[in-house]
Amino acid sequence: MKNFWKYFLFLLVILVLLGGLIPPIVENPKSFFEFPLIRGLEDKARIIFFHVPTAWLTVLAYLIAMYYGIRYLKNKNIYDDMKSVSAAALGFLFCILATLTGSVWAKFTWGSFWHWDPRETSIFILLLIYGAYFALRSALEVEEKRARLSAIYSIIAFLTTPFFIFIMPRLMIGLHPGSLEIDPVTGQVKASANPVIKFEMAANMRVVFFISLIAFTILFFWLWNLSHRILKLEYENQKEI
Amino acid sequence: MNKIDLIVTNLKKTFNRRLVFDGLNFEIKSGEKLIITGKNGSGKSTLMKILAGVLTESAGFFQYILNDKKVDRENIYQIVGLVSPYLVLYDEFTAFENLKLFARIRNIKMSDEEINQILKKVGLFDRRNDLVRTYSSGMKQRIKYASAILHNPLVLLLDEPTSNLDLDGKNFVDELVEDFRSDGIVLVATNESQDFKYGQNIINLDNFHNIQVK
Amino acid sequence: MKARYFIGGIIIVLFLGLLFYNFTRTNIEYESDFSKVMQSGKVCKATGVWVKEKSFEEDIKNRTFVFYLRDAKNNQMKVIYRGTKPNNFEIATNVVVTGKFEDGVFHATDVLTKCPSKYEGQNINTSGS
Amino acid sequence: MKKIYYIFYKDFSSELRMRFAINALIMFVIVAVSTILFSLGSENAPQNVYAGMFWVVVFFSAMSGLSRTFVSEEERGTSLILSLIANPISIFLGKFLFNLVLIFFINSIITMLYMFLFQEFLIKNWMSFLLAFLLGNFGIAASSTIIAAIISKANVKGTLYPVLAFPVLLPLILMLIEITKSAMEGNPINDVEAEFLVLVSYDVIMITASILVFDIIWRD
Repeated sequence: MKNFWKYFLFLLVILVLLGGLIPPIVENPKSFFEFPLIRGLEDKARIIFFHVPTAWLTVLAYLIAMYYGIRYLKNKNIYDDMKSVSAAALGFLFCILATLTGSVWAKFTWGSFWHWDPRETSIFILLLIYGAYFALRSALEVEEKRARLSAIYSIIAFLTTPFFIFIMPRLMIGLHPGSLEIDPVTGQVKASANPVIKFEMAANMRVVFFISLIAFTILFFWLWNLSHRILKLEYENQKEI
Repeated sequence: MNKIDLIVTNLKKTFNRRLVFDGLNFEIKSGEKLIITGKNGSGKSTLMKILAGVLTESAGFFQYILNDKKVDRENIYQIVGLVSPYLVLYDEFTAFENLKLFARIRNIKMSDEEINQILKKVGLFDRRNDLVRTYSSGMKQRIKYASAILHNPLVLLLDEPTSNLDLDGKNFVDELVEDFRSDGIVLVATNESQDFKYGQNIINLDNFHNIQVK
Repeated sequence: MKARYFIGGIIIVLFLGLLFYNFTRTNIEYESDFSKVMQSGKVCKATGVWVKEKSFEEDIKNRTFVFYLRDAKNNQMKVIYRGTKPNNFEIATNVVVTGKFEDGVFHATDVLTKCPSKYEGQNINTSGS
Repeated sequence: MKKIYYIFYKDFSSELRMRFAINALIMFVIVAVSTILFSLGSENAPQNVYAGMFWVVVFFSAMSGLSRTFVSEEERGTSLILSLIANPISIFLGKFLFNLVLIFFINSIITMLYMFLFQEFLIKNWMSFLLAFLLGNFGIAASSTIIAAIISKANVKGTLYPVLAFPVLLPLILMLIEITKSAMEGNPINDVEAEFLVLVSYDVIMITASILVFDIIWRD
């Protein structure tokens, strides 16, 4: 079953596209193939199947890039750096996708493209970190040096991210589900419903959501695998000349 | 009397996909002197920098063993003195100020008199209060020697030792290598045949250059 | 060498832990008691529910937006915001205003609205909004 | 400890002779502050805008001056002799100390200029402002020193520095702005206790991480 993963991925993507886009949204869902209506969201609710997985991959890719960066520092194996940089490149791509899908959606739901909501701010900072990472790489010509310094930068930049998690809610209130809000009845500050963690999502939506999450993750690993193998081939090709 | 060993095992250095050398193996002990030679670009200076602990090797390893104890990478600087064409001193300071600073940073107690002694030895005493910026290339070479022997190192790494030196300067190097502490190691990287007299054994880096990587 | 990374790692983890402990311990200060807001005279973030009965006034020419908020204890407060009405103000469950209470009015520099965020059906009666 | 001091001393006396950083820094501060002055004209901006602009000027002056310690070594080729006379940790800490003194000096100038030129920049709680100033300078010096070390090995140094440093320094600057706002309103120090804890954690984490990774950066 050489191509098992490819077929499996194809199947999942079809399922997500059909499952995410076709079921009608109705006031009182009766059959399994109808999504509940959420006031203020309506059809725009479908974004969750595509936006959340890209955001998740942005973070996952960063962690993978950093992990292989550290491995490079340990073993000085240039292939680890290739894995690291291709994960970072894909992460950057998904980061841009998450930002765009999010901000288009925000325009129609919250009124403007950008609100500096904590999570919008954190993805913006992640975008900056990815950008800085590639700016640094392009300024370093010697391969070993490039691998070493970009790995170190990824570690240092990563260490500042917990601070944002702490700082953001103090500076601004969250619009995303899962961020802190004030309960209208009791007046207490609490974390609002988080559809990802608390599963406050209709059962059929949850199924599509998780299939999508899995499909995107497989897609990421497939792309990552391809791109670092391409880099490796290019490298070996050049060495023979 | 100290006992120092330098063991080099399978040392390899690549620079931007280009192999500099690979599979370098040798071992030298207290009192031995070694010549390293090879064509331009064969990695003599690179090897010297690696052994001075300021450049990292790509694979393999090297180890200084002082009195049966391994020397930590971070402490190599305490036992090594390097003279290299790549060495640049702080040219906004005078020769004396440079040496005084180095002694202080190395945390070794040295009186001004002792520093002057070293300056006399390398023949810079008369110009000790001039900024290094105003020095000729030969004088710059001499001040490098002063900074390399300031802390009385056990290992002396000389990369192109006689470049830019006049006859007087060459005699100084001859003397320095000849009279170098009997428990120390001297490595000389050179292509000048008259420098070959400094050591007993010769390693030609060209032999470690053409090995294909699998 | 190895020991250094170990100790350094422990220090970093320790202080990250401190950071998170600190985070869980302190409340994020959204004042939900309007009587305190009215007394303090400081810049603060206040939160409450829009009083629908008193509606709102919008002055597009001067770009001001006036409405009433009430807190959990039913204290009501007049809010003047120099700006336009947020898009989904009517369906907001909750309004957060940043500003200062002066001369019997809350002068807001920022108004944020929170919308229902549950990805569930509406058969559960969402009271309060 | 002595080694660290003498590396600092070397940079310090070198700076006195060569003026690598200080002249450019002072000019930068004057230019930046007068630009703000001109752009405001006679208008009165809200108080908290001044708190923000204060740290913005601090951030950019740090970006224009603090990379010099490493970049000048690398450009002149003196980093080889430096690594031959000291171990990486002392080098890092010596350079850090130098940057710390430099940023304290320059930020004191900025503070004085602000107090002199902007009536609205009125600190009511000096205790909390000075403590933030102290911890903030330490954090800025720590992060910018390690980023400067990375930068010094790259080809384009000048433009890259703020790009790399911004995401790393942002949490620090945001906290400092919050504390300064609170200090300007005269709130007691307890109000911003949590923010101070964040500052301390930032300082400790950054300096520890820098010490751990510096020798990998430093050795070519």
